[in-house]
Amino acid sequence: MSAEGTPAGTAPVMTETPQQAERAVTIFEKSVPGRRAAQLPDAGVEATPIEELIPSHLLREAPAELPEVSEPEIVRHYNRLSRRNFDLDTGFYPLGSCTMKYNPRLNERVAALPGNAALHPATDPREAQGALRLMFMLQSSLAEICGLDHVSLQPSAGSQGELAGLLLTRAYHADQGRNPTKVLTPDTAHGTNPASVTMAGYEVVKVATDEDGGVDVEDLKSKIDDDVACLMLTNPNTLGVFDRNIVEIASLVHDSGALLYYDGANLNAIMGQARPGDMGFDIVHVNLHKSFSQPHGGGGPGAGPIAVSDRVEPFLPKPQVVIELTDDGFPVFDLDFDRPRSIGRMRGFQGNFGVFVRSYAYILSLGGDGLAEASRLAVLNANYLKRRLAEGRAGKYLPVAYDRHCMHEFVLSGAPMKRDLGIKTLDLAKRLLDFGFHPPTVYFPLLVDEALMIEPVETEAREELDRFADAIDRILEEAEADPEIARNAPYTTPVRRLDEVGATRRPVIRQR
Amino acid sequence: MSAEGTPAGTAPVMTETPQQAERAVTIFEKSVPGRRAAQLPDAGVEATPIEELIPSHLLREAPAELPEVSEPEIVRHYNRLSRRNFDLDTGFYPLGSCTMKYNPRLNERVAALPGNAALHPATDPREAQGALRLMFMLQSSLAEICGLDHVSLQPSAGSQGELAGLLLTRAYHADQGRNPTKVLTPDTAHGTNPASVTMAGYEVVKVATDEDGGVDVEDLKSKIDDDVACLMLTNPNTLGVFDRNIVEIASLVHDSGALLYYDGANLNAIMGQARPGDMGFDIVHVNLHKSFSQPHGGGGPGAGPIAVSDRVEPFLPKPQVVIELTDDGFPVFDLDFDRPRSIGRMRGFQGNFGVFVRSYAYILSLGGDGLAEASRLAVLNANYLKRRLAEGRAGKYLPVAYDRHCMHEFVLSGAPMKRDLGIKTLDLAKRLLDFGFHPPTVYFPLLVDEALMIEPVETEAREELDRFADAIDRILEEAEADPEIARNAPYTTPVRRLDEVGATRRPVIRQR
Amino acid sequence: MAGYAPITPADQAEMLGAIGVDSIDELFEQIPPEVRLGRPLDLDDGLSETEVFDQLDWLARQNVSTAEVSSFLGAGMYDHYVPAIVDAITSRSEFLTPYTPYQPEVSQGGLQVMFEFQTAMSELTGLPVSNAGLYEGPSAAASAAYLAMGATGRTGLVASRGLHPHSRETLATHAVGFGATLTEVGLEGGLTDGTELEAAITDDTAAVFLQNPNFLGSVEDVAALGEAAKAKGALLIVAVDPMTLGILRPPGECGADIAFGEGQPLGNRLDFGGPSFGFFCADEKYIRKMPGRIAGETTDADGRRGFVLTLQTREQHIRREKATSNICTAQALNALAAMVHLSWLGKRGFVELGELLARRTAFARDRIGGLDGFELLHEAPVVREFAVRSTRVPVDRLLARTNEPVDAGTHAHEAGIQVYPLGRDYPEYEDSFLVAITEKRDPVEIEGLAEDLESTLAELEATAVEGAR
Amino acid sequence: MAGYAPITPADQAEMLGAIGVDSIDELFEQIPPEVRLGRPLDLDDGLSETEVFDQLDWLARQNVSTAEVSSFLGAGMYDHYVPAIVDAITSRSEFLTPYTPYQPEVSQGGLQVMFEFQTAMSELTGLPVSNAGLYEGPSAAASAAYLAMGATGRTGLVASRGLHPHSRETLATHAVGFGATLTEVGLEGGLTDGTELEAAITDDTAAVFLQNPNFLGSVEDVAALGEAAKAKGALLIVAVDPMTLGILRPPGECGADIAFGEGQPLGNRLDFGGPSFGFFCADEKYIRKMPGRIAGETTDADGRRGFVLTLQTREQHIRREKATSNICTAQALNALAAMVHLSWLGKRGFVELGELLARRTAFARDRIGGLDGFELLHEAPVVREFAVRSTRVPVDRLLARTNEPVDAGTHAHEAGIQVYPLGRDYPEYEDSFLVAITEKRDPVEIEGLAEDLESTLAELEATAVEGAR
Ligand SMILES: Cc1ncc(COP(=O)(O)O)c(C=O)c1O
Ligand SMILES: Cc1ncc(COP(=O)(O)O)c(C=O)c1O
Repeated sequence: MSAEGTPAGTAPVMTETPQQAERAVTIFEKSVPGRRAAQLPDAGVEATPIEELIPSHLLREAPAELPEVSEPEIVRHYNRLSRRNFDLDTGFYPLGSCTMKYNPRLNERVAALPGNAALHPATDPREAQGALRLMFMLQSSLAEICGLDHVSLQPSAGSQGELAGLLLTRAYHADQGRNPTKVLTPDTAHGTNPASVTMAGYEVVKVATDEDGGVDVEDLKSKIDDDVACLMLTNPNTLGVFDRNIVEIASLVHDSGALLYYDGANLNAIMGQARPGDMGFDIVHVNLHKSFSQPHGGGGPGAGPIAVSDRVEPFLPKPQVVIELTDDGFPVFDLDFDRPRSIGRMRGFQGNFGVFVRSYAYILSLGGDGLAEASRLAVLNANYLKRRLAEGRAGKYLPVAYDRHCMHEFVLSGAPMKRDLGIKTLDLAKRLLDFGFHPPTVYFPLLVDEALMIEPVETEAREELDRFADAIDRILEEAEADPEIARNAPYTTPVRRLDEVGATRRPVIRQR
Repeated sequence: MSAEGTPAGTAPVMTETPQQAERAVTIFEKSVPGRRAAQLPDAGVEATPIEELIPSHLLREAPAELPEVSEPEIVRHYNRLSRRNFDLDTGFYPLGSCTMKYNPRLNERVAALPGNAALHPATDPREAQGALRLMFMLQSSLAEICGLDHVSLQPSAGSQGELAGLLLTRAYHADQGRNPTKVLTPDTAHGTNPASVTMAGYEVVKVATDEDGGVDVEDLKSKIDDDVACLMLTNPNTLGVFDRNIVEIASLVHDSGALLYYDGANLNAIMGQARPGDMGFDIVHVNLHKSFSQPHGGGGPGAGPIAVSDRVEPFLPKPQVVIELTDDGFPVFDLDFDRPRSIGRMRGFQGNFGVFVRSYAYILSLGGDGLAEASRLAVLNANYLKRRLAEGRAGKYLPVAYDRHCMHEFVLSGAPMKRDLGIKTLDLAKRLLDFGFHPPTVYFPLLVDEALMIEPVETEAREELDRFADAIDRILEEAEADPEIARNAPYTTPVRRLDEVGATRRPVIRQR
Repeated sequence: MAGYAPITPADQAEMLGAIGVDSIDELFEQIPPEVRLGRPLDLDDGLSETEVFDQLDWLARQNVSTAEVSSFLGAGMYDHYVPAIVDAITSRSEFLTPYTPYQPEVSQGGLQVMFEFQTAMSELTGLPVSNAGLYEGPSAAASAAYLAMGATGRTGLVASRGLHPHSRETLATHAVGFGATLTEVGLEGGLTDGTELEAAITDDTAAVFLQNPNFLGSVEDVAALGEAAKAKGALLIVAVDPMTLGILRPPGECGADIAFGEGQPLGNRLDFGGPSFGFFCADEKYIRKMPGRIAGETTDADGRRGFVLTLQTREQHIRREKATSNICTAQALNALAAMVHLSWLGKRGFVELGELLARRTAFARDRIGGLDGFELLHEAPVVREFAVRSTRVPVDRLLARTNEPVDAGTHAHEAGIQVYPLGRDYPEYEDSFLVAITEKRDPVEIEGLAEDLESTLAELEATAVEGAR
Repeated sequence: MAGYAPITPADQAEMLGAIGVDSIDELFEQIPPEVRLGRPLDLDDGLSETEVFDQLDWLARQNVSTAEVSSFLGAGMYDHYVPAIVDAITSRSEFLTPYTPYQPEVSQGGLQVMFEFQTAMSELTGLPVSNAGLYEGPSAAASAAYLAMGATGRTGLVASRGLHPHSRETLATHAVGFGATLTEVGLEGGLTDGTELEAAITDDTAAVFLQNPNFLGSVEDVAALGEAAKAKGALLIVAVDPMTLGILRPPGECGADIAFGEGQPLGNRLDFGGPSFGFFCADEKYIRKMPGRIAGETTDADGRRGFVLTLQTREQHIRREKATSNICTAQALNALAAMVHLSWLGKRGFVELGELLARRTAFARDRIGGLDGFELLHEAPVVREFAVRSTRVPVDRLLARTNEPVDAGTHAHEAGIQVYPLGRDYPEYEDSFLVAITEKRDPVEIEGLAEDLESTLAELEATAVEGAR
């Protein structure tokens, strides 16, 4: 412990926080030969030597070097590790484009009911009616929210939804005897969009952004032709603004014979206000771990259901959840595998059901009005914080990238701060950690220099937004006096700034 | 944030840890008019004005000033608060006489099963067979462990078990037409013993401790007479040593017509090794939150079942769980209220059933051999740590109070440390906090000057004991150089040393 | 290696070596051989986690819980919905696994929770002083009696029969130790008989116990009844159901010196009766006579706000035989659950819930009181529970159960009507039962109860006629 | 105020004032009126927590889960016992609620878990490089194909029919986008047909996919089969069931270039098929071609050990259209569950569990293969799952269910036999089904399955005779 004694009443001088003093030790390093946690039931059958059951050349010689630790040690290890994470239940987490909204504990409770958690995916549908009904009702709810009638819950996350959507696009065109080769994406698109395009065998063509933050319609016109399979849009886009020309864009795209794809990561801005289907989109993916409150889990699990228009429906992945009515009008749910034009499976079994339970519970809790209100408040919070950051130092050093009312998020540029104060967006982000805030998304979208992408979400209190704005101001004030403070931040986190370059140069990615 | 910038690579200078910088704010102070978390179902019946249902002079005028906060704010508030606690899953917690053993999470899982957690206490016994059977089996297990055939699970904790035991003693004597007025307790007894004696209407008479750490038999002889209702013993006692004269003591007590009461707080030392019943005890209380792994919950809940001999059985509290066999030999369990000589109820309903479930799960997990082994390892750990602390500085400044093999815990005296280094046991305890350890029990038992009572329990690893011994040595080494360090400790805890005297002088015990 | 212990045989050998003994047995030699248990305990061997789970799961399925059937059981513990955040917070190891906050510097979480809890209970009861919680309701009655006797130097205890039978029985048990005499006062029309009460109070009466709502569900006029106690210098002690305090006048405004109660309805699951907690609030002048833990606000060496256990000179570990109570380990985690639930309900939700209970109860009381074969036991105003008399068949037949043990899965069908028969506690009301309402019992379920009562009565009368033939 | 939002009407008014607009609607004016939804969403209104719980509890009770019946379903996901500490740890908000560790200084918990997980999977598979997890097993197959095509510049994919049907279907779906051609190789005696395999591999074969144990439960001789792939310079990609790796030779020692699999058996509940996770391990030379997140060790500014997301130049947020994969949000929490479960099993427990599975499976296979009316589909060695042929009645009749919806409480009785019919995936094995074993299925339950099969067969044949009369 690096504390020097001092007379009571005066604070001690410390060079490390208690957490910093506690060095990282892995569970493997805590292993002691002979220790164990698990006691297994005995087999209750003859203890035949394994070699008599399986030829020895197919057997393992040396056991895997898993840790040897007792249960109390495991619990302490992971409890202590957990405290080295910043989480949503600790403080403000305005990570742009990620919709870090509160994760209701009710959803965890219902997902854990044995009828859900212990349900085998291969259970006969007649014995999984509750699960299939829930999936069917979630599909219907998402269809209503997206304004597109047909939903597949299968994709495991947004990026898999994108890939599914692009494979649907391919199947749709092929069905028409066409084989376009290009997919248009705005330069503001999230990285998963172009990556998915390539994996779907298409060529990415970038479309420029106009001064209003929307798609540059002229550029679009110049690039759209019958070799274009689809245009992928996020609307509101990653600049947090709604594309005012969406109607014109949709008709341009449709006239060319292409489909319009909606990246639903930003759906939290418009629930109950406007629907992608009504804007002319043919395919939408929804991130249940964003707008629909599935916890982010430190990087998943999530789910990326897709909603599509009639003309795309025949190609949806299989199996699909379907409803039939018995003669006495009683609904029975089933899995339909008999879909000849389907693109097939994107993954195993029926998708991330546990996520469906949570999101359906969320939809039931809020209801239609509640979802609409959530979007309204998300937009209110974003515009309020944007306003607060337009004042004083923030206004001077961190101008908003496209100055108009934003939707649920907005993007600032740290360029003037870098120029005038000599601290980068990264430095600001790291210094925010010392103030107990998770930084916004940084350096994205790419077309904004030194970008800071801020999404406050509806579940944050106004005081929290004010505290965040004040912290930004304090940091800029500090930087005016001494930029080194931010450049060397953070100071109080479990570890300080980490050497990422070194990590990549000599990768150490497992315990040796 | 009180960190000064410094060139990267060199540590910053901090005057406060991040947690210290975060000042205490209550949930009431976070209240904002109009905020809320709960949405209630609507009544679904006529909204009659309450005054029409209940006369208005019986109604409340102003609502209670409960906080107005949203659910995300509540979760953050209590999550952040929780991190201001040191807990057993964070580190070593050798609190003497409290048996801070690992709390298996399996036990929490089974206690939470709806059949247990949602079972109403007034459920017809024929519809609570599982619960009654569990209680019956726990009773039988405790009877076997204590060596006394009859068990009541009713008492809510050890101290209520003591009071129940003393009321049983009274009933027993009254039944014999006797009315003794005194209860003997050794000067090493825990505070609850004398307190319970008074509440049972008896007068406390102290018995001295001999140089071996046991009851001073001569002093006992001089005090025991037919006005003594019982002798309360803890064995091993709070010095951690087993009373070698237990057999003689028991006969002295019984010959005088008194009963022998066993304070089971230290049962973790002798499970499967020796049984209070076999030592001649008539009444035993067991702390399920100590030897039987019920989590301590920051100060409860616990349970203090009592086991008694045949002659005391008729007076046990009611109701009692009983078994009957149906004609076809099928066991049926019931609650027996028809116990004319019973002392009656100690509390509401059937006791802390949720605690019974956890402790029964623990007993099933370990089994008879496992319980015996747990005690053996608890004694091994205690003697090992005692040995480590007999070396070097600790040996010099913190001599063991009674130097013989200990059982599951041992007591050191900080008197030489205070004399030679000028730091008190309290200072040592506070400095241990900076090293990430919970201190032992301090200043108890009372007859040891500057006492430190150390109980390492069987679920701690040897390395942990070594780290603790090393920390003690480091602290003494520091103190040799500069006693101020310990005197002003702790430095790194969420708050530093607190003014307890001021708190008592002007008590502020609620939000104003 | 067993019992979650990390000590390997190799560890053991080295540790024994360090200690300087050859075996662990050697350490046990201090126990005289004649009292050593020379055999293994007669208990089954230890089981794997999955086997233990299965056994306890099987047992749990033998119970008919409120998760399986629509239950109108109350009598002091109520089937309220416990919000999910309560489990999420109380299951955090930082709250679950530490012990009493003897070291305040590393226990600020638990101590601040106590301080917040004390504030909330003080707000609910309208009394300035609250402790951090006791075991449960009935034993809190005994603690109150002990305080009153100490404060008045008197030995008489007078209790209304409206006080929970478990509280009265617990008082009686403790009275033997306290050297107190307990007198009961009867009920009239569902309410404490004022004249009988006045007559029962003497110059040696230390305390008068009332309950509001009383055990029959009736709202008592505590202020009026309390005057008799005041007149004779006895303490007025009132047991309250916390969930009714959103709408009922708090005891502190009715002249109560002490208010206590069963805390279960606040964020605690039923757990077949425990663990829950008891709350205990009193007038300022009793602050140094309170039982149990109390957290107080203070500052640290650097002037930071902090919390500590305070007024500890009341307690057993300091005062020993002179302590105001023998309580040590209490129910801290249960009090936390209550605090989270109360924060979740909040200032408005807490009142709304009280109103919801009163309105649904009025509906249920009309519906069930109106069935033929049934009538109300009394007409006194109620909040969340009421008493019904069965006029044509004995209650035990109405609530008869098969003696078959409950079978997992199917018990829903075998389960009887879930109401509380009054006979055991009140022979005088042998023909009556209590019906309790919570926000989980909606009008449809209430209708279901009415129909179950009707149909069961019909069946019984049918078979009776059969029998007569 | 709705949706857990803390914003009061008063807050709104002030915030709108600050923004300088009169209403929230004004902020939405940027959405062209013609695409505004001029009506409320056609969804029910929001419900209270207790009502939502009741609805979902009711739905959950319509399912026949492994908590209700003894299930021998497997086919890639298995009913293992998940120790309680897994839930205790994964439910901690510090693990549950953050996102991908973009800010390593405040994400050391999650990053170190990834590093530990990578180590564990590398140990299990015997391959040096592991990522931090993918979505689930089958889509990991697609990721492997994508890597192989990039690494070899070839377009052919060859897969044994022993590979999980979902993996083959997922490969086929993705192949369209990848521009790959997929060839299947049949099984012979429960094992991949070596000659057919060799014939199927060409100079354009990018990868050969095997599964071990294969979908029929058979242990393949991966090393032997793999040689054909090596010979033609194709990558050998092996799908494995992690729970068998305690006893089976790891793919890394059988010449596999890539090993992947479904992670559910490790600490993840069944959840009707997800969320779980996929694991993905490879040879050193593919480290910069891996899909998904990878955590690496490094040091901080003061020299402290720390962990970061590394080799990010592979990923979509940097490389965009040139990324090695499009994956972003993955299954971090599920990988944590696996790591906790593996730590709990430990070095020895993990082997013991593999042995337990092999022995109980041998017992079950003898017992059920020996019933008349049933025979083993193949004699190949197995670990934890085996295939049985029904020789006298069609499998669909054997497993027939009533079409009645499941009724809460009573479904235990209606439930059919819980084994996996092979017909849909393997028309050639239409007469067969799979039986899977875990440590939760003890010999008594296995005996129960044997009896159910016998009695059901008997009933069917009896009714058949009836029908014939
Ligand atoms: C705009 C946008 N599109 C797509 C994605 C990808 O979604 P996922 O991470 O669920 O694959 C994200 C989120 O990371 C996103 O912000
Ligand atoms: C020796 C001893 N006796 C009695 C008690 C009282 O037990 P409880 O706290 O359960 O009332 C304790 C524990 O605090 C103790 O250590």
